[in-house]
Amino acid sequence: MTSASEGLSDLDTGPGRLANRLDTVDLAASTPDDEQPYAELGLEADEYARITDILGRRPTTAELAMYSVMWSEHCSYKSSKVHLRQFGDLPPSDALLVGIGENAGVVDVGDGYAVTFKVESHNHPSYVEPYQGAATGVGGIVRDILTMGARPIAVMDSLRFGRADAPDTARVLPGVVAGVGGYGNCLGLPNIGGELLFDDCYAGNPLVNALCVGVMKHEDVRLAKAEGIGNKVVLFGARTGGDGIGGVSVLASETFDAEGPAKRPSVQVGDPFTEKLLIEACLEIFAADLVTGIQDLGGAGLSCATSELASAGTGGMHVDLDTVPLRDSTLTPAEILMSESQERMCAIVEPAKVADFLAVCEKWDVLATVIGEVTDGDRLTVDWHGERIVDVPPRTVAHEGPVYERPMRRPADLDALQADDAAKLPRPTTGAELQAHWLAVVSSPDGADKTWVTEQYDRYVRGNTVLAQPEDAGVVRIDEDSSRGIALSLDGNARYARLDPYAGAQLNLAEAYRNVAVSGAKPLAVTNCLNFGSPGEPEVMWQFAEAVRGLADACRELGLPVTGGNVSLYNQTGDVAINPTPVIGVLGVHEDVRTRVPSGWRTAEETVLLLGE
Amino acid sequence: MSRVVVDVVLKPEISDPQGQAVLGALGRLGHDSIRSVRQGKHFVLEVDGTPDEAELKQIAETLLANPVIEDVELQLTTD
Amino acid sequence: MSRVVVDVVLKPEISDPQGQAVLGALGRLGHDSIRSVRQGKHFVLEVDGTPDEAELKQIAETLLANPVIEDVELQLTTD
Amino acid sequence: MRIGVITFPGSLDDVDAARAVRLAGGEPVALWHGDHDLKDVDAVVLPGGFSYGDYLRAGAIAARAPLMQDVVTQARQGLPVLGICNGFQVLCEAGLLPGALTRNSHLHFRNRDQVLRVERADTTWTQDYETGQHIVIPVKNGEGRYVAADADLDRLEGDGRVVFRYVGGNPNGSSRDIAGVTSGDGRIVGLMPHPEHAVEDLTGPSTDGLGFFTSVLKAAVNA
Ligand SMILES: Nc1ncnc2c1ncn2[C@@H]1O[C@H](COP(=O)(O)OP(=O)(O)O)[C@@H](O)[C@H]1O
Repeated sequence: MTSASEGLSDLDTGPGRLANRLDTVDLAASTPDDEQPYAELGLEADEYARITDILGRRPTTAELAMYSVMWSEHCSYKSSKVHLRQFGDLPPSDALLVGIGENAGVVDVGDGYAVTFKVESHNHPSYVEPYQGAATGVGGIVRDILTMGARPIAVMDSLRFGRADAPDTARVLPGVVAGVGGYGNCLGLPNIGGELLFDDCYAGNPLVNALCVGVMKHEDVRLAKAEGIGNKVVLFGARTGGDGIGGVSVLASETFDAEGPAKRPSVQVGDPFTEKLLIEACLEIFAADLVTGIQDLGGAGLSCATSELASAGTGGMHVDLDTVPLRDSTLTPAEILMSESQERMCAIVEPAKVADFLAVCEKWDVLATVIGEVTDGDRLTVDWHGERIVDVPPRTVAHEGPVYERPMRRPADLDALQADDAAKLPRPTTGAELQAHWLAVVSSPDGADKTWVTEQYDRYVRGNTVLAQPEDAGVVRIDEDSSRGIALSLDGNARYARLDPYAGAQLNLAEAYRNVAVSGAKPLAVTNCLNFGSPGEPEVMWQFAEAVRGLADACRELGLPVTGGNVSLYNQTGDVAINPTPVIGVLGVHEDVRTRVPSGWRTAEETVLLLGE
Repeated sequence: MSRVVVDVVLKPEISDPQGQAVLGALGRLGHDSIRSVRQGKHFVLEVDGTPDEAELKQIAETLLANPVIEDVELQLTTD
Repeated sequence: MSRVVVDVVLKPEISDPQGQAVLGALGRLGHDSIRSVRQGKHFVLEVDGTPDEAELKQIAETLLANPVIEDVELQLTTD
Repeated sequence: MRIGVITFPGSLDDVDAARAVRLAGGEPVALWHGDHDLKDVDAVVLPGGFSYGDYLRAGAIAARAPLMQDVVTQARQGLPVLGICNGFQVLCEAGLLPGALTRNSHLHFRNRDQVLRVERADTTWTQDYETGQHIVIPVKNGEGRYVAADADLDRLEGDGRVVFRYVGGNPNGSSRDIAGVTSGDGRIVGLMPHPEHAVEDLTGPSTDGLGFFTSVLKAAVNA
């Protein structure tokens, strides 16, 4: 398989292209028949035809790069969109301040406070470089929360690996745990819970799902849109390097197979220290009301941030790519647009506020550069060395990508699987057999003590953690005077989902809901991370559709909105998909965290009651 | 007995936040002539008998470094 | 421009759990001829103009290493 | 009483330290690493966190911050200073306290509720405890292994400068179970565990950490 980055380097030098000649909009118009390596970049022939149609000419190299990353499964949700609509169609909830579609949903938790939370996957990068993959996963979700205007206040992580005794688990697990801890601890975010499970199906494709939650006042909610003609586009945070180029399409949207180091590394090294400074700088910038719109740079980097900001806004946008601070001067313009270098943000700032904005960044040692402005009209344009290399309608890049109704088929083995139930297993008949059963159950790694993991996470920082491990839900105080707080639980059960994705997703939701409720909180909202195999497999698509339908139906029943989430497809090794793994997060509110209920027996002679059937 | 030194450095295209932080500190301390700093790892191995270069290379490249993000340099000195 | 390499190693009397862990892993992988491993830091500095050796020595000994626990070695190469 | 809490880039437990000062009855004063202004405080707390990402060595870069020059000067003249975790690392790097803090012997970050024995109840920061008292406060660090040459350790012990020792398990492999040390005059104290995380029943394993902050307030009154 050709990686996207190899495909890209062909772009400027490959056959059919004038070597070393910058591919401008004018050139594209005058050389309509030049062949372009769209397939290597992961685009289908009809997708490429649609781009040509939209532009009325062939795309330039830079435009092709932008479309290819933004139309990848990871960024466009092209296979999952038709199903996810069910979440948007749930009855409106009074608690929902900002719904699906923004970086993260926002929920009213009372007293003027709003909470935003979301889970995201970083599965494939964590297999390639466990420490950095997991670390940058945490970094990415924290920036999503920050982007909404909130101060991030806690993280959680849901992890799945191959068998506990598999040799590769010994490589991947410690690295992932150290990465989650290394990044979260350094940001000063308490880890308030998560999961650690083992199954053969994850041996070549571990799952690393990270959740972040943030809090703000209602009036502080920020959105990702570019408004106000003449307003400046400011890029701030780390310099742009060659890392992660093609990561979006190769690492997240294609079946993973280890093929050794690529020319441009598709793995990034996280810098939590820079992210911590970004957080503090952003919060100061929000408090001083210095931005009109803001977006973090995640997958698809600048391509994503500029096109999404412009697409959601009222006008167009122009960017001068030469102004982007680089770590590597050899990057081509297409690479700069695709780079996934971490710890970067993009803000829209009124000209009169630019000086103050830059001053806050300087105080926190954060590099900030004006790279463009909001323009009249409705085009996103990008210049390089004075020549136009991108001229596109931003909506077509960011929000109007392809949408597929993929074929679906109920797995052929499902009837047999469901029929083969536990009642058929032989019962232990002797004491020795019973003992063996009991030992097998208590020694299961899934049920084992999780202290080895949780001790590597700081749960005390910020001084507001009311409940964390070993509790079923994490509880955090958000106001020291009123003792108002929130509860969160993150749960998944892939075996249930494998047996029946509809009921399995519902059971997952019910578990997270119960965990939040028994802490004494009122459940308010749901987020999710849907980890599945390849959407090209009809059986996988069926599992996916059923899980979404189950989750949506259960949310309707419980009266909860889904505020956002993440879809991770292509989780498979060779032809074999992982078990369908929806991971569900439920957020609840505590009017007074002092009344929270911890689990476990506390004092002698308590009465034990069993509720339910 | 021989001594083998293995230096593990981040590939040039990979960002090096540690080196950046050191560079920043040097600037604040007035050492303006330092233009860049990269930080890597330095391993000193003591090996019994004559070292097997192929084996050492394999150790360096698979255990001491992650080739996805790091390069290695090997130096052998026999006493 | 010159290149300065600074290697920082733990003083011999300070225990090195990272080196120990590597040695343990090597043993488990069957590399029995490795008798000891110590892990240190490796810095590569790029310096404008002719480097001032005294200044570099001071940087190495006071910032890059903590003399309470570490020793340094400096190597200069001018291009 | 005004107790300064320094924020370095990457400080994390500065809000917690300020809260602890407040709960103990003092007035927390925010200090900025890049200033040369100690704002006439009566004592200073260097909080936990990852100053400068703990890159290079934990505390190494922060120890060279502008405000640290003022802290060093005034501490040598008797200003009480408490270094918690990263703050302890900064104090060692700045030469205000002996020894060094290195990578935990098990190589992992470790967060747990830790029992400490108070070895010296006559420092500025520990006079509200009893010698030999056991207290429970959280420990959380990746580079908390206290080391020094054996002769230096002997001297420290001889001079009675070990203030806290880990009891019931050493969380990071520190030499001689040392969790915290003091300057010769008992006014500068550094320790790896976090007293500021044990000041409220709701959020901490105990309220045993409050004593640090009530101790210094007393000292300031009596000064
Ligand atoms: N990867 C993880 N990250 C953070 N906390 C975790 C992780 N895995 C487990 N935990 C926490 O450890 C505790 C025990 O987990 P677990 O054994 O799964 O409990 P239970 O079976 O009761 O859900 C819980 O508080 C859980 O939140």
